[in-house]
Amino acid sequence: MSLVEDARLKAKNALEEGLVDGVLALARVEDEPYPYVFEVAAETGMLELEPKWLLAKLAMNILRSSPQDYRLGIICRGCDERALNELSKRNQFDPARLHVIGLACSAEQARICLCTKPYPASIALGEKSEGFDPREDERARMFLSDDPGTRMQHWAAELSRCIKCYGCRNSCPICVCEPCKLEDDLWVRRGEIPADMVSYHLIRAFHLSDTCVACGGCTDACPVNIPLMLLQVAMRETLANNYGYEAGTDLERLSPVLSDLTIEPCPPLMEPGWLDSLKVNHET
Amino acid sequence: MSAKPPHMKPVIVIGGGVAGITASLDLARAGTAVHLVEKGPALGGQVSALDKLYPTDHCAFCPLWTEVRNCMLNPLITVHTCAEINTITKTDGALKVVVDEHPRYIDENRCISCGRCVPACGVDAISTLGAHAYPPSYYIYREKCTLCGKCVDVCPTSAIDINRKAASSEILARDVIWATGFQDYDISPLEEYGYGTHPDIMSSLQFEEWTAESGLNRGTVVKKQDNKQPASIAFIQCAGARDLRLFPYCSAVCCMHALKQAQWVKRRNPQVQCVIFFTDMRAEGRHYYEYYLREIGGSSIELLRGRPGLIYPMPDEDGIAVKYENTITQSRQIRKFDMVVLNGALQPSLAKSKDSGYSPILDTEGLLSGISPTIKSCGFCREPMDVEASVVQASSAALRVHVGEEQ
Amino acid sequence: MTQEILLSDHAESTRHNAAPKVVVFACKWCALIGADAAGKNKVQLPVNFRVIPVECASRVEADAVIRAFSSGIDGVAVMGCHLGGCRYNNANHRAAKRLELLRPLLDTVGIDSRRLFTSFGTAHEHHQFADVIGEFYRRLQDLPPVQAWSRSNMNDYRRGDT
Amino acid sequence: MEDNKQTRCFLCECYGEISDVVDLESIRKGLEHHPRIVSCEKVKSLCLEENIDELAKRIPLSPESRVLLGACSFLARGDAIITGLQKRGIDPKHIELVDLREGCAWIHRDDPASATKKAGDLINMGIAALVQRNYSEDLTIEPKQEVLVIGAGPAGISAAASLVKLGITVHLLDRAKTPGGLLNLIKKIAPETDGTPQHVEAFLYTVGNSPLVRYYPGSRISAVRGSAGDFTVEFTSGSDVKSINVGAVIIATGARVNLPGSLYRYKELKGVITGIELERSFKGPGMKVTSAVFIQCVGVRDADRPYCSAICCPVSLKQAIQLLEENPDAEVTILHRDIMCPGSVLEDYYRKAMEAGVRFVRYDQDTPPGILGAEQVEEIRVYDVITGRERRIDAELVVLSSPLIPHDDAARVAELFDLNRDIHGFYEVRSLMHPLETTKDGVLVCGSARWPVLARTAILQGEAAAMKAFALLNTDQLTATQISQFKERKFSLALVDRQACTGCGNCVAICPYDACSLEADQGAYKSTVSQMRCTGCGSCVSVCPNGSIQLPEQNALLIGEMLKAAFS
Repeated sequence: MSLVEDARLKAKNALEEGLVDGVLALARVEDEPYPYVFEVAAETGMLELEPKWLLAKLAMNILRSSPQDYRLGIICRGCDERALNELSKRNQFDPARLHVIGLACSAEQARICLCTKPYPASIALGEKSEGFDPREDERARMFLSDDPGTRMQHWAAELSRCIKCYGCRNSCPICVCEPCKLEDDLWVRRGEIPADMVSYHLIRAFHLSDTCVACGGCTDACPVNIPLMLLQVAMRETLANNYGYEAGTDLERLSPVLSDLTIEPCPPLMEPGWLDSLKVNHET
Repeated sequence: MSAKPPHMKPVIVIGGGVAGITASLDLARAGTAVHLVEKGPALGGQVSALDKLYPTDHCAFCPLWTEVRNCMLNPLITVHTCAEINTITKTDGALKVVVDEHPRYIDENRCISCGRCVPACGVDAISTLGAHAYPPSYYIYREKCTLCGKCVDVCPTSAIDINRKAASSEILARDVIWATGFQDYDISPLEEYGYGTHPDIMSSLQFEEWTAESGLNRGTVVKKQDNKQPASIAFIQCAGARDLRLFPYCSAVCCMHALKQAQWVKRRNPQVQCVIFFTDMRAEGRHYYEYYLREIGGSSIELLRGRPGLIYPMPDEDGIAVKYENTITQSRQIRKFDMVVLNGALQPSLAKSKDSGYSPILDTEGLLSGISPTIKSCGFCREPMDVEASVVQASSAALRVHVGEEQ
Repeated sequence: MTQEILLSDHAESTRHNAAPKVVVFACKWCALIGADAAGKNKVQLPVNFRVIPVECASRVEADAVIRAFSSGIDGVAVMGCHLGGCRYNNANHRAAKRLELLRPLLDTVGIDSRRLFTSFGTAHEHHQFADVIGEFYRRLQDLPPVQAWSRSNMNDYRRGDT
Repeated sequence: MEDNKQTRCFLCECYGEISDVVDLESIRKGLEHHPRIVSCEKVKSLCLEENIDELAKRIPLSPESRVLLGACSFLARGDAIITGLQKRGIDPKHIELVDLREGCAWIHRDDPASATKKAGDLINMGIAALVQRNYSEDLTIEPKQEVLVIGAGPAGISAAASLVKLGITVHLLDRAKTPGGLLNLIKKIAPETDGTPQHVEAFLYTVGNSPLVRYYPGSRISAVRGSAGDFTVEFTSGSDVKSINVGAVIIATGARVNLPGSLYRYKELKGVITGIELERSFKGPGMKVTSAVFIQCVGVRDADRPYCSAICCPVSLKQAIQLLEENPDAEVTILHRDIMCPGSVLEDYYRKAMEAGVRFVRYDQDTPPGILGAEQVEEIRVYDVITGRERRIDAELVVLSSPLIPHDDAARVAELFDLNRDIHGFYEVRSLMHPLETTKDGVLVCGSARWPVLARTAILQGEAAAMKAFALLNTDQLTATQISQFKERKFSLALVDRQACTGCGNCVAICPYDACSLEADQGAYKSTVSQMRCTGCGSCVSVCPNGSIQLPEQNALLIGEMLKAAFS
């Protein structure tokens, strides 16, 4: 039985057993993939798995706009599941109303998304495949090269093509704020194209510093094809090295940046020498 | 009307250190008027003279300067600086206290700290009150001043008036709280410590001033003799304390103080070798032992048990010889040090003013025994203790005075 | 076309020779006291720094630091109390961690993260404050001038101001 | 926001200290036609009494009037000016002090031109701050003139009795059935030389007979709400659930004695007992013994309990003296690593023990004493560090002196009151000058719950805690800005724009004082700030993704405008 049939079967069973009131997945209508909430078991025949479509934000909005007792199933990939964890940590929806059917991505999908963990915590469909380190991708290598000069050139050149369509913010599963700081003239001057590289992109990137689940949504959504997710790579590595923390993997653990050093110790900050001595060294 | 009506007569708090400040603030907040008498030009006492505080290594003035400011601005507290108690006589149900106020040549409410008077003074008798004193102002040290008056007309706000005379005021008080703290004691009578025979044998308070970050050496550790960096420093504990010839009590603060000083020396220049000669390393307060472990474990401060028998300047070369018994090898050894810090000889400040009319009752060790009916005492002058304990005892003394009851 | 606009705009914003512009977010309980003490002792300091007093280093938003860099400021210093010496129950721990997390982002886009100077070592004595500011200036001088920064510089920025 | 603020600007020459370096005249001219400045004057000095009188006359007391002072720093004479103006009725929140002396003139003497430019920028920053500054509304409550004291050990009854003397109603709540805490387990209080037993008797009498004390033995706290001046505490006392409303809480829950587990063959050999068991025998018929050995630092000052419990040495001294009184010709030895008897009273007690004939042997942590014997203790072998030889002491009694450790439910109580605990489990307190206050205003901690202390210190701490609680409640109106003992006025109180808040909870997680909390509001969560708890540090503002929480006195717009004005 192929992956798609297995998925259709699982969705049908979930609906028939009354486990959920609807299953959010892709459906192929006139040969075009659309996210669709299957509420009738028979329709699950049209359920599709390809292409990759980020459903986390959609699931949140469905749960918010549906009655309190409505239970939603979702066929979601690793990044969606991590995004849903982050959103439930931020009290955006009640996780008890969500039934996750985990779908593992293929190795080449991981290669496209530059995803290090292309599988959810509990895999219901497909097998776990090898993650892909973003630093190996040759285009990324220029953006993340060791020499700051080349990094700057690439980033400045790419970001100067930004048309400030806010696509990256709208597609990011974590960005739920309205009003958003990026629309506030104090932080990002209005009416300026390309968007001011430092204030627009770095403020957006830093807001996601400890919550980005590396789903690649921003890169996919960018009409001028700027690899925006690469902005997060260095911060995610810092979080992993200093705190062993990865966004979206642990529902209980809050971001280490929100607690003090006695609760979430961070090695480079712990030695008094680093901070206390006047000759504060900054070669981190 | 924020506070309940103040009790009828004010309370005199003698000593503007941490204990005096806390007692005054607590009494004022409870509604009792307070006269805080401090012999120095500004509040803060010994703690404001320290560089760092254990066990948190904070700068000493940090927890203190808001309290001093609260004290100065509190309407119920009248602060008398450069003032000392002359006599306390018991009248019907109250105490008549005569306070001598030494002349303060620079009016601190008019001095704008412009510093023009300092070069004008021929004998270098004018300086600021320390970086963070409150209120910020310059001060003329009476002992050095020759009353030449050169500084008077240089001052733009005419804040200097050198013919101010000493004044004494009389206060009818309900009670007196002694919070006079402690001071350094010259232990040259105990010759074996060699105090006074070598410039680099100094007391711990002198060492603190000599190496303070706000001091003239800005935190660098150098020998007094030749301003060069020392190779090794010895900290001698219980020098003068736990010693029936001088102070039978244990001064309670010096073990941790030595640890703190040694640790800051190591932190500023790790190659200086620090040795602490101790009898009992009394680190028993809140987080003190962790501080001890961090210092001993971390930065190689050597602990040697036992009191040195003799300390004397080396006859032929420069340096100081310390003769001690090494309990591990059971042998008597002599070791050369560049600097020696003597810790322990801290005298309660009360003993000196025995001559005041109403001599408070002292116990055998020169400490103010708390049992006298109308005189409450707190802080080091009653029992050697550190800052936290002094502050707690000050609040307790304030309570007992406020409710008017024996200690 | 965009490439040239970007670089030409930055021609004058590279102002290699002028002293670097520094904004100092000074914690009111420690660093501000150091700044005041430096003043009292008349220590001569480089002119091009401005102090913004904050209640605690934890009040400094990373967005404000980013905003400062985007409006052409060369260096931002955040100076707070000792770790363990904060009056607000270790609030400066989180400030230290958050600004520590800002560094890799600045490095990623090539803005040298040494332009963000954090000192949680209580520059409360005058000579310490002066040393810290002096050292930050030396470090900024020998940092490579930032060419392709944002297109904004100060006068262009004034356009929308009241 | 249409604003009708009229700002009056006063530039101080400081008798030439500022005007010699900074060209104030050019700045004054520059400000004359500044849209927001009504008038700008240059004066010789601002900080002397006569100047402040002059100044106050020229500032209208209307709510829109703002004052910009270009003078020296707050720590220099700025404080005197602002306090002087405040005494004359001008709200300090409407005054902005720009430091032109310590912040500009004195540190840039050799470059007057750029010093003047910098002074102009600093003034612009001051104007920006003055214009953008909003004001957090102050919350005023009527503090409840009642205090809850938890724990009836020496610290608790001392606090309760002291509060009674201050005329405050006390709710004394204790887990145990009878008051006295650890004192019930011992016969004499160490060191009995300084009158502590009489104090304890007096306190017990006051607590027992005063109408102001409501005593709830055998009760357990279940819930706590509110903040300084107005706490609501629910507890179960026996069978029924009670709820009381108090102004302050004093935690005096004390600590418990640690059992040595299997150290030194405890429980395995007869004759190896703990200090508590020895105390029980003193209360009973007493112990006949010819040779006894005390071992100090059992299960403490080691890797897993790296602290000194401070009371075990004085307690062992007391027990050794008592043993010698009951068995005059016995041999009592104390094996110790350091005798912790600081100060005068405890040092005299140490000397009194020596004179009574107690012998002291110092051992090292790495070579602990060995206990020999089949079923009954026969001999102790210990390496004496001073003499460098191994000593053999035959003894039939070994007393293990063990430390005080936090109660098991200390974590629960800390959770109820949102208190921090240090790595050993004792409650964390504020700075050196506020040793009994916790990070939560209105909640004080004293006695061994804070750190192991002898009864005599616990009593002092109880009185001090009572005095601090009284200082907090001794007013008809408790305002949120006046509470913090740190400074006379809190800088600012956080304010949430509930419309913009997404309920993400960052502020709730980061607030060092747990002032933020999430409230369900039509299905979504919104953050609210307790004005009493908030101290205005601003941690929440810097982690709020869309800036819906702000400090009015230093909001994001103010910082943004100051940044713009910095190098204009």
